[in-house]
Amino acid sequence: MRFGIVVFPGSNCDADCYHVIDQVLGQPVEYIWHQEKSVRGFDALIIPGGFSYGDYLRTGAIARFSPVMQEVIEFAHRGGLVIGICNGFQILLEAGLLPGAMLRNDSLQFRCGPVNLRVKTRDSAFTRCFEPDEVITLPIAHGEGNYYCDDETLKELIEFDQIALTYCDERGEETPLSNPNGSTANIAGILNRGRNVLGMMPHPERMAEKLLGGEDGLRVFASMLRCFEEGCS
Amino acid sequence: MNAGKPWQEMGLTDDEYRQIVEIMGREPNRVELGMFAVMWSEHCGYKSSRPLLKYFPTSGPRVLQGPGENAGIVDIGDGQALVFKIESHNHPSAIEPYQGAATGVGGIVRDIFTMGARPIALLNSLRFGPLDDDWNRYLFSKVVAGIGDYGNCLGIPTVAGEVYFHPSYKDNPLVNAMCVGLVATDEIARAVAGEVGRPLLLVGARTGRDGIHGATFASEELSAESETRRPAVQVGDPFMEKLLLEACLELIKEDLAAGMQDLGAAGLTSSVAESASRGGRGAVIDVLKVPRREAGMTPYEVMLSESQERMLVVPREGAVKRIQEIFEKWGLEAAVIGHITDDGILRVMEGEEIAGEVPVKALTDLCPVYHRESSQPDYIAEKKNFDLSSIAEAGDYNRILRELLGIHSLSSKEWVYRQYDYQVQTNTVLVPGDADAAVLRIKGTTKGVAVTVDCNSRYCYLDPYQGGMMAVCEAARNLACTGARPLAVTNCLNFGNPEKPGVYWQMEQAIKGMAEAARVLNTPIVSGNVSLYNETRGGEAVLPTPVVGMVGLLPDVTRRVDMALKNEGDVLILLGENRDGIGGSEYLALVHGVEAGTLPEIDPAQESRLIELLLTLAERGKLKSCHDISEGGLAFCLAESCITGGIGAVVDITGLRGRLDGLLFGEGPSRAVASVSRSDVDTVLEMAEKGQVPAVVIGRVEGKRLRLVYGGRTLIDQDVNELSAIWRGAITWAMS
Amino acid sequence: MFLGKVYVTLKKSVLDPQGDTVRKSLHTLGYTQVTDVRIGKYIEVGLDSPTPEDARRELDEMCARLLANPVIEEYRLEIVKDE
Amino acid sequence: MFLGKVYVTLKKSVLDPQGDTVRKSLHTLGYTQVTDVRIGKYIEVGLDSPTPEDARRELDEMCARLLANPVIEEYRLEIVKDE
Ligand SMILES: Nc1ncnc2c1ncn2[C@@H]1O[C@H](COP(=O)(O)OP(=O)(O)O)[C@@H](O)[C@H]1O
Ligand SMILES: [Mg+2]
Repeated sequence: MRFGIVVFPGSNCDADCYHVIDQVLGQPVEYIWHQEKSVRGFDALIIPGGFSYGDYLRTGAIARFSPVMQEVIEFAHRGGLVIGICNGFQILLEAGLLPGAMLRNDSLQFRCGPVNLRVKTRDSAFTRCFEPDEVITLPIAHGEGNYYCDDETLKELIEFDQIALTYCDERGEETPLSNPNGSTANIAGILNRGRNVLGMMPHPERMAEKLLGGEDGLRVFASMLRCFEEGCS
Repeated sequence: MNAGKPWQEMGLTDDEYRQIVEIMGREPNRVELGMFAVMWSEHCGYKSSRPLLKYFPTSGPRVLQGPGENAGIVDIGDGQALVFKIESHNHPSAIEPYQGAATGVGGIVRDIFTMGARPIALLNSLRFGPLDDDWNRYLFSKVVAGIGDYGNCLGIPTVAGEVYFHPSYKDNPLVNAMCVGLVATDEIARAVAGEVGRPLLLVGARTGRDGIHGATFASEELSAESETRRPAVQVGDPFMEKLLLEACLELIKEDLAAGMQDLGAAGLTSSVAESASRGGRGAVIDVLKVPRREAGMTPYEVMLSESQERMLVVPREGAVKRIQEIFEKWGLEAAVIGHITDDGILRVMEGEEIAGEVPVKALTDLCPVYHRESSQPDYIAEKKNFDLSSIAEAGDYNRILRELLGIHSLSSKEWVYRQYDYQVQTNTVLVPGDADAAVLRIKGTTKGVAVTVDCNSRYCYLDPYQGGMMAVCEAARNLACTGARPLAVTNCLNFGNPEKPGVYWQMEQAIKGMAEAARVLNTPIVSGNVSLYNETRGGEAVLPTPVVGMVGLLPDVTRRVDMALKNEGDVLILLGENRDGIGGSEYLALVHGVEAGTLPEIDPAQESRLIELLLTLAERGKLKSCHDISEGGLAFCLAESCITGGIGAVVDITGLRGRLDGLLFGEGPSRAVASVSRSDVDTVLEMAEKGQVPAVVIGRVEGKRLRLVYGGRTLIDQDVNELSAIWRGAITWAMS
Repeated sequence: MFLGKVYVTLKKSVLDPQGDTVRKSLHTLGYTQVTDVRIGKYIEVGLDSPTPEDARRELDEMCARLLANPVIEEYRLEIVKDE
Repeated sequence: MFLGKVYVTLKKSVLDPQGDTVRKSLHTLGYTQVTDVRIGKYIEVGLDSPTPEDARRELDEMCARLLANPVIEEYRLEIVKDE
């Protein structure tokens, strides 16, 4: 399965994702520079974390105008697998591939550290290696991860089972205290209606090796691989 | 003011001005004078500290680069090396804490990638006045945010640091940032001027009026006046820095640059002079070719601007085109602003006009050096003679431990490091809070690197020689506790006004102490920075604060050791000779309100034996956890290991000699507490004996409470969760 | 030459954590007369457009495309002559 | 009830990396008529002050103390009646 990692000026988790796909998952992977005008030949695209364009103006706002993003959008519309992590999630929101927007963390501070997450649906290319409602641990590292959408949108997200991950406590309860950034409905990750695009604030690539504290994150990428091998759309 | 003596306003003395006139053979013009003023400032010229820095041991089998370059370099085998340095940004942070701290990080990162290394870790050492004051809280929160935002944006993990609060730092916080980079030994880039005729390329941000005279500013005491005449504050642009970083590393990978020099203090003046002086060459530059941010800038302003995120590149023969391509790819502008000449003169042109002409060597090598007067300040004897036996020993030890856990200098720094991305680059194996040092793996090898910064400034105040030794020993011990062999040191000497004999004496003593410890521990000092004139408005010097940054190496990173107690039944062993060490302790300050006393003796040879033992134990996988004893003493050390492990311990210290408060809270050096599995106890004790390190079993891991017993009497009995809440919550609570 | 001034504010329905925090700290400082604080962006754009009408139309387009995010923000703009 | 409007801008001599980056990206989007972009804050403060003069004086003080950073920023304010 061929992975492509989109690199913007200011991306800084690109190499981390590359390492996981290449060294841990053992799949072919290549960087895609933001000026590229084609994403042909890739089976899945990763929009990595970082600070594209310094996060100036609004996170993800400038990156989404990069030439490659038009290709990413078309790739997604054709059903290709796209995962946006942290800044990648923010870019997908700005690009309109996912609904909603990101606000500053309610603490007004950058937050780095492990969080508990509840896997809300297994029905996606990114979560099939998890148990239903399993509680997993992944790290976050962001200043603007306070997901916002209006009530209408939230209703639809729920109705169409698009909420992939929520912040929760150790027992899986989505409490205010376990919400690190003020996110609407404790949302940490959402899917598009077609279920082939995932945006998530936590960093799965940082929890993909035992040496670094766990492998819950690897299962996100493993899910994508399984989906590909089993011939999902 | 000094209309007739403009040099005074620029921070030069009459005598220095006379020397300049002599060198020049004429009166310098304003541009020339400005260039001398910044290059001969304390900050750039090290005129007070140079005679003392020569005490430092700087070489060793692993040292590839000692002091003198942008950063020091040590070999870590397999064709790899670590490049590292620490630097202060104290004065800018006092004026504008967010930008001051952010640009401090930017500056140190440029020092590292200028040498061809990819930055892999950031550290910081911070000092503020107490948090019960609004202004101190403001400074603290803005500095932390500035450090975090800059490093986070660059994608360099901030993995370790230290924060202390003391009234002496009230008007003059200390903000020291350290960066560690990884480089292939055959890709190390050193600044060489290149041949005559080679163009000089200026890359990165446009030049504005920011920070003009920042270097001289950093060399003065802060006063109400300096606040008004301060230079326009530098604003950091981490995004620009990230582009520069990636572009410059590409240049070096393709071997396109003969020399690279970042623009730091003293801006273009310093970087051009340094690039030219290395080859014994000269340079000519045209200020009109320097891309500007503001209209109407004079040659003086262009030459002295300290706008951030700029880099000077001397290309290899025929490489200009490829270099331009790379910069273009990263969206950066590169302007040819001049070229290397053979006449040893730095010639500043404004178009056709000569704006200034100065011999390069005069700027870089002829800065006067001052052997300042040194004398032991009066307070030293008085504090040392403080009679510790006059202090009542009895006390409510439960309460004392709880109060110590809540002291902001000692409590958890999670409020700080949760604002730092400490995991980006996916190498951080031990994250902040896990252990005495942070540990990073090196991808593609089995190796690990440990990093730490340390300085107990109260110790340095009471006895700067001992304090200097202690800073080096503690840093080395912190590395060894994780299983890493200490390799080499960088340091940032934060002191008051060196023209005061007492301050100079503090610095001299601290340096000698650091040098001695570094020699015994075989950890040469390969880079550093000096920040003087750190004083309160009232003219009181800050506590002497020689911050030590150290790097260490683990051959097998899977053998790293953290400080959390692990399993019920594991045995606790106190390693190192027990000494009471109340003098200068936190306990003394907290309970008795006294910062005084004779410090516990420190012996680097003894420290070295402890370190060797810890390394052997770690390598053989005998340590389940290890934590050194420092501020707060044995009781505090145990509490931290219980808290991080989420498990209790039962400890009996009946066998130890000394007064009880000293046993619990004394800060005698060269000690650590390890937990080992029961089956390993005998082996560990044997190995300790062989290593000539005293070792005693003091207890075991058990339950949910920390209990300390002496002669059948329970001194401390506390619920670990409650201790945890105090320790973890203290700073957060103060900041909300 | 024209100067465009853009005021970007969060929609009323969107929570403004920054504004709330500032309001609280103003109260702490004793400014209890403060009932509400909302924090937005103020963007100045220098425009080399032929007429003020052109400048306005172009700037409006920039706002809609880049300067504001319609999911959470509203904007308002002004054009003044700049010398 | 009054509404205070505060415009906080970076001093002219202070680098505005955000504005520069936005200007470049507007150029990339084809808006080459953009000569300059500066990004500041726009703050709305609801004030329960007796008179507009009071409101102005109080708000001015808040700006100097908290809302603007005098080291790098300047501010300007307006008071309007709010219903
Ligand atoms: N300014 C800071 N930046 C990052 N990490 C910090 C900072 N201050 C403290 N830490 C981290 O918090 C932990 C405890 O720090 P400290 O109490 O100074 O440790 P020690 O006494 O063992 O040197 C360490 O992991 C340290 O690296
Ligand atoms: Mg320690």
